[in-house]
Amino acid sequence: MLAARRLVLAHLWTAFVVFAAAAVLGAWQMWVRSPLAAPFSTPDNYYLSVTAHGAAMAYVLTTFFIMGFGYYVAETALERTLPSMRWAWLGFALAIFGTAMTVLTVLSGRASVLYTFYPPLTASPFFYVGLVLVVVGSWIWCVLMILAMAQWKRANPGRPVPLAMFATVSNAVMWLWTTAGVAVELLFIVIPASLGLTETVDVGLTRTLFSWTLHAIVYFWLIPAYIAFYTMAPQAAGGRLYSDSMGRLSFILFLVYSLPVGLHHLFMDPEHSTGFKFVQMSLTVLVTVPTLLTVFTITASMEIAGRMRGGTGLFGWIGALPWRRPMVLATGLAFFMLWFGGGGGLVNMSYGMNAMVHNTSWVTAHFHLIFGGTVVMMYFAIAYEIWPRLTGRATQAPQLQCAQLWLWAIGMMVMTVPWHWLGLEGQWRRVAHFDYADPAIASWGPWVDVSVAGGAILLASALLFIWNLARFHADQAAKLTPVPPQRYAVAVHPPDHVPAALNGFALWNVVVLVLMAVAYGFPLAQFFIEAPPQAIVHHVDRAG
Amino acid sequence: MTAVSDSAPSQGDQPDGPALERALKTVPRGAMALSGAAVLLLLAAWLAIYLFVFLPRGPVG
Amino acid sequence: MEALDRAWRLWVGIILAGMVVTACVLGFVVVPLVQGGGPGFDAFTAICRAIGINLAPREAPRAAAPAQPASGVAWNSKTFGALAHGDKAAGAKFAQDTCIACHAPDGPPPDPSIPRLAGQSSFAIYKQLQDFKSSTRINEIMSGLAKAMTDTQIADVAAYYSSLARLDLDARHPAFAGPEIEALVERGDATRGVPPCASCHAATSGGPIETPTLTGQSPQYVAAALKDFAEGQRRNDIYGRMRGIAAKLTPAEMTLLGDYYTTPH
Amino acid sequence: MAMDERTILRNELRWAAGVGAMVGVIFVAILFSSLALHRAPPSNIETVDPQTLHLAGEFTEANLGTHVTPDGQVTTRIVAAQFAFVPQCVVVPQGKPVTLRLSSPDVIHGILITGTNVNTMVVPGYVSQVRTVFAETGDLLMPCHEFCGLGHSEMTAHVMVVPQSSFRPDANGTASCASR
Repeated sequence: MLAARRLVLAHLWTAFVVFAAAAVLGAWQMWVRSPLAAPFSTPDNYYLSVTAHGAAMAYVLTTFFIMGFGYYVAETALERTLPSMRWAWLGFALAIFGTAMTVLTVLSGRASVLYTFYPPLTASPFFYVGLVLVVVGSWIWCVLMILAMAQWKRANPGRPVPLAMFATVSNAVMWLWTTAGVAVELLFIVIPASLGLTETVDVGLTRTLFSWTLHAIVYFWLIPAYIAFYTMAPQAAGGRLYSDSMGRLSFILFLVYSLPVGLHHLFMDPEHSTGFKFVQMSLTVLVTVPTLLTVFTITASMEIAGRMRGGTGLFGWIGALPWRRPMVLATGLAFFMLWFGGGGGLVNMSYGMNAMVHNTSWVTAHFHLIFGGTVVMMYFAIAYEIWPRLTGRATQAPQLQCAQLWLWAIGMMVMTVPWHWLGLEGQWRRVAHFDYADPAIASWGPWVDVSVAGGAILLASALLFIWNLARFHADQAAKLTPVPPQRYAVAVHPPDHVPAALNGFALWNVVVLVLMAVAYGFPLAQFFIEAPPQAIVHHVDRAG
Repeated sequence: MTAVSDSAPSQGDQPDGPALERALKTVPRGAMALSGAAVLLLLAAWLAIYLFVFLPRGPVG
Repeated sequence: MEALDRAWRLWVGIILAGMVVTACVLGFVVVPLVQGGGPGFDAFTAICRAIGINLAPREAPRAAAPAQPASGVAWNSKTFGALAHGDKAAGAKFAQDTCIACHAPDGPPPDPSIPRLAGQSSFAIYKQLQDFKSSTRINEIMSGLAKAMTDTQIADVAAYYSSLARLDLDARHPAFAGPEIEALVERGDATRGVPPCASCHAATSGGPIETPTLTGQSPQYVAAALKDFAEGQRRNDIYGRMRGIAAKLTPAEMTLLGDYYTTPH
Repeated sequence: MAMDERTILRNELRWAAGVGAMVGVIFVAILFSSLALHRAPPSNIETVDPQTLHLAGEFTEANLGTHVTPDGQVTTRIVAAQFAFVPQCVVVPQGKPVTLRLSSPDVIHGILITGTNVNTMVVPGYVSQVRTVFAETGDLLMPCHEFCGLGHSEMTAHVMVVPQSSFRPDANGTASCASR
């Protein structure tokens, strides 16, 4: 049994309980903004719910899952115990305390500013401080991951770090870079404003700092899914990883290109010039490369498995894959939804084309497909994969696990296909209720109704997921003796040696630094060269 | 493969040498075809939106 | 291995520099030069604009009508500073002599058409007095009184009344005004483009700074104020937002909104 | 081994080249639309004090709406404030270049105009400027698309695109929905 078993379970259960609650809110939000009459429908409740749903999904589910899974990978892939259990628990405690503080503040109605903040709207300081504590907890995790890899490398000189751990550390390094933007925004601008220490904020500066974080955070969420693609899915399918080096290169490219591209969230903003928008658009184009490389490498790995299982012909190997195994099924469904989500993203990043869809339901569809469709789908699969090893109990009903994954994919598609259409029609975002009596938008009603059904299916799937996991802990669950060890996919050619560039991050940190200086140097400096007029803080937690 | 092994928790049926070698004779032709088709479709979809939605909606900037 | 590592560093550097230079040449030179032709920028101005340095002369408003602001109050550090220095005790003394006959600190006003000020937001009191003073709001009695007040006295009085306990603090009694009014207050009416009253007139709304608190207000006063806004008798709301909303309300709704915000008897 | 490491690397590189070509097509199409068809993100780093927006300058109440200069340039000025656009309806001519200029006195807002590529954030402290040509006549919806507070959902305005023949500004060059 794992030494960090309780630590991992504590993180993952926290993540999934919060996820289930946020799924309830999400389904209710779909209902409220539809033509159907929903209970509790006031803007007050709606924005409270959107804030809770966003913060829970984007910050709590992800951070706790990534930390828990990181500890699991560190112990199983490196086959050694964590550098410090005490610090790991301290990080957990900080994050739990921060989560509780944030959740209670949101529920009290004093933080309805959505999870993306939007200063000069300013919530109760407890909301921001809680989130900062979650991030500080995750920084402890980052240090532990980097230390774990360093200790392993010292003990195994010249040997390539196992891919799963290499990817985990790439994520830890990226997260330290990523959180710098939002941390500066919160600590130096937003929290002082929320405490009443300052009366004004430089809105352009806060938006730019948040954009620093806003794209790379998505890759922070995504990397565990890619770890599963590279190191778990080929194994589950009974094949081999096509190329270990391509895996390393992809994770490095994520680290390098996910950061200097955040300005593409501000294409429609007046405080940045076309030149820097263009440069960051060009770099965003390159962010598609690691994903497209992954698509090929993983498809080839699956093809190996399919052919070894007797599949023939150009596409016959697809049918030969063991689709009843949750990890394999989830990989297929995740790639399917990644096609739609990635396609939507291609439109978003296309410079002028962003004007066609910015802040419409198109964007909501895009990130639900990437986040819900790909990221969370693989979180499910990872949970099903590692729960037997965490609990020492056997999977009882894999068909229920597969049904849950299918429900999730169907619900996600039913919800987001209408959103794409409505987005192109101009349906704007963050609306508590639409006036469907207006002839200009009356035709949207049925589409929104369809997406409500999608939300309901997603909720059913989320609850079934919790049920599936809970069953591992039930008394009648069969004990596994011995508990099978976690095995990660072996490459067709397992590497003996890899270049230092593919075995560590020293070079890549320099690259990130250079790219960030080019991409964000002047766009941030301009606010200090000639400070623009400031906007008055609008508190949502008190009058005035 | 039987249904039982299909649904067993994936302990990783370690691939054996000859089967792997046989598979690698054709791999990655299928992967190239499948992911190639997906990417081409993606490009087609992007171009369709570019030509038929974006461009007709007029200049901006 | 050493040679391989050097090769990696070299190629990473070359590829990276190539991409960044290409993107910069396109973004800072080619695109602005070609696009600058439209608005008629010269090459230097166009490139500076692309970097983020705006050299183009600021476009003067072409139909510059003389500014007739609805209110002369601006929410800036100067105003906040004046309010922060508002002296409650001095305000109380001033109110004792001038205000409390109509705006009692602890009871209803003698006439229901007079607003209750105890517990009102200091920002709202400050703005209304300044508006009376600058004649952007007119009232037989108040205009004269406010004109005689100094900025300091206005801040003091605002500090004094906002420090008092509001009468019947929580007076949301939807049953009294009916579910339709409750819906208007909490949900607004999208069909008419009326935002919820609570989106501005609630303690945690994060709306405009100057928005007054309505809870516990005299019903006649609320209904009359709405009528004045609707008819344009009163026009000191910045950017006419309250005039716009009030014009969309029916007289019956105005009366019921007054009832909603007051205390049942 | 049937396939050595070099073959795998070659296959990956071949794939990467194909992917690069596909991304290149998209990049060139974006560049073309930007250079030749004037489709670019609106970027006009121009500051204005949000705290005194209503007191002086371009965005005082009397200056808002559509104005035509004697040389025929059409400029529409709109203030986005919690929770209304001022004015709530603007009129613009079809088939002529129109410059939209927006600003906010309070918090972040944003606009899109349905069926067009008009889209911009309205950030307090800045003038957001969008140049466009409206191709079709009609009554278009212009909602606030960024969360600005509890009244965000009701914050919508209308853009009436009228044929040039019925776009008749008054003697001062002002055109409004009512006078059209």
